[in-house]
Amino acid sequence: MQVDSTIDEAGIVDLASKEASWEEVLEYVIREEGMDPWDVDVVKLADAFRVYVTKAGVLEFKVPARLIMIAAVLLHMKAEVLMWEEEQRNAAAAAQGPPIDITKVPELQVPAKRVPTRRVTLDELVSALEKAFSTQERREVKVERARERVEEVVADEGFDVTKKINELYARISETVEQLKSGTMPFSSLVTKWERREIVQSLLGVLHMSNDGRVTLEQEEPFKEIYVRVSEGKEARVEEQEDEDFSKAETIESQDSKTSNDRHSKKEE
Amino acid sequence: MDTNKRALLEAALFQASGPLSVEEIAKIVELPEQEVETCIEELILEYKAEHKGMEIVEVGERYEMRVKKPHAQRVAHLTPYADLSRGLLKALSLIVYKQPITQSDIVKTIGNRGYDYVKDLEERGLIKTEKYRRSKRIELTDHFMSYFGISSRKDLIEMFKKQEAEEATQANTATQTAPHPDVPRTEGFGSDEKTDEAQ
Amino acid sequence: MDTNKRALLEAALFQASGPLSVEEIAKIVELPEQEVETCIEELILEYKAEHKGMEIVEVGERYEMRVKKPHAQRVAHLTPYADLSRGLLKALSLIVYKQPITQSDIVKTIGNRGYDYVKDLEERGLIKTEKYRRSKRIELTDHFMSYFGISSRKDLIEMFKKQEAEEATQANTATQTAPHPDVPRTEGFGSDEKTDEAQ
Repeated sequence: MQVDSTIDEAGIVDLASKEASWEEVLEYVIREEGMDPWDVDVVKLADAFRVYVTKAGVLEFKVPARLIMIAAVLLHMKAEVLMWEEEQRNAAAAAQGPPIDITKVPELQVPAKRVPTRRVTLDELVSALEKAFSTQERREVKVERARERVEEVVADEGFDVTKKINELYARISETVEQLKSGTMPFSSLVTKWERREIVQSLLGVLHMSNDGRVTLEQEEPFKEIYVRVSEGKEARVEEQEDEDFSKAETIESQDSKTSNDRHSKKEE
Repeated sequence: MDTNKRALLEAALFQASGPLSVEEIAKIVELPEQEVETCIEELILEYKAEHKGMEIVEVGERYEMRVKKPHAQRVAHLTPYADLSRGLLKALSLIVYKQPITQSDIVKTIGNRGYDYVKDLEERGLIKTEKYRRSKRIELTDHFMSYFGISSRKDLIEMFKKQEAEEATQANTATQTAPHPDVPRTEGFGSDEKTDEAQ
Repeated sequence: MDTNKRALLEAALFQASGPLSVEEIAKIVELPEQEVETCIEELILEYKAEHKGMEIVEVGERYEMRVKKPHAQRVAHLTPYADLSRGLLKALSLIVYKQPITQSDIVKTIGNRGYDYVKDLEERGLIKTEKYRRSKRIELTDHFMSYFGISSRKDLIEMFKKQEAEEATQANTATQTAPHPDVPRTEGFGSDEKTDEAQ
């Protein structure tokens, strides 16, 4: 695959570190740079990102999030194309009847007819506007409701995230020592399986994971999350927490939102 | 004739997607039919002037405004489907000829490009598709019928024969006349031949 | 201007399904662009005469022949095709509703077709765009206002709100009203019906 465009995988990583959203990065790469998304090598993209991480002293967490999204979207697109082609091949093979002799088919001639058009009326515009408005409104209401639900839980006045972390960490260390596998399921950390408790516990483990004190594994979305104490991190205690928190703040609010959605789904 | 009515009559002929009867015009301009006929006669004469690009013609007791023949070929590419490539036309002909037909049949006949053709034709509103087993069943749209004036294999063959006869006549008289805008286009006319050769 | 060229130029404006650029016209009439511009100016003046039913208007640096506004409503029913397809109208209403809006916002809402819609609407002079960060910021033009016969976007939003309020009242009284009789369904030819309905 040749690439005519001036941008390469490293360029994409560079863009992702500057742009506001992954959509804008992809849009720019495809529309403005004329790069065929098919030509983006996801492996090279990962390599370029590794180089970027090594070079960058401080890592902003939004950047990897954006890049993972970009790589995932590209991978998904490629998979879709391949699957579609496969499906079509099967369908073509299954087509009924003998092949048609195309030379026997008379060729259609296009009439050079003019197509007169009339203006769109103001009424038509207003009703189109109405449609756009109601679609937009529905979308906004949905987002707003989801946001409110999360805020309600996160902004619980009695909730102290530091306290929660200490409490969770103590329980994790204690339990994991007894377990041979070295991991414990997140669900067993949640004392009462209801939304508030789930979100607050998840916030806690996300903070710890962000600090590198634990690692989190989830094989499939909506399935169990496994918590493992990171090696050599047990000794690390609370002193550092405050400064680490400020760094983690931004990414945490986003993550907790999505996780909350997943878990509330699980509840249902 | 009243200036305003004359303008309205002209506007109607310009706006109409097909020939208009005196009756229809009379309704629009709110004048008795006889008066309308007189107005049209005047308009026809006016448009006969050499500097006018259009003409008003009578087709089966109806009136139509259209491009004058000598200019027709030069502006034919401005019509909506003048840019259909040979490949697309071939696919479209196949659909008319063999309908009902599925996407897989098309691909079997003209190769993998068939997928793109079906997608393109659908986007242009000439065909519509519907999921059928593991493929798509293809149908012609009303818009296709009204624009191309073809609804069946029979129509297509008839049009094809007419076309061949015309070409034979033209070849015999060996005169180079520009085809009428309503007459199906002939070989090598405009469009993107290149796209097809690239296949 | 040469009689024949003038006729050809007029024929081109008549035949085209959308506005034409000076460049396109120049290619057809085989004259330098500057000369074409002079010809068009003359033609515009000629068509301004009261007895003419059509006018030639400049939209976004392109020229279009269309029915004069005072006659438009009386002859609109003669064609099933609106000059803006459903998709274009959708994009346009989104712009009216959300202005100021960027091209990426539109693409986010209506998909990749959004790029084509923005380009088309700009060519028709209904919107103007300006580079803004990595996207384009879109605004309505004066031509948009005159096309719909309104003086500001505020008027439009007000109209829309009024209609909404009316509908709310109607919904309360539980009456089912038929759509406005004067408004035929927008049906841009060769448009992207499928895409729209799929959303």
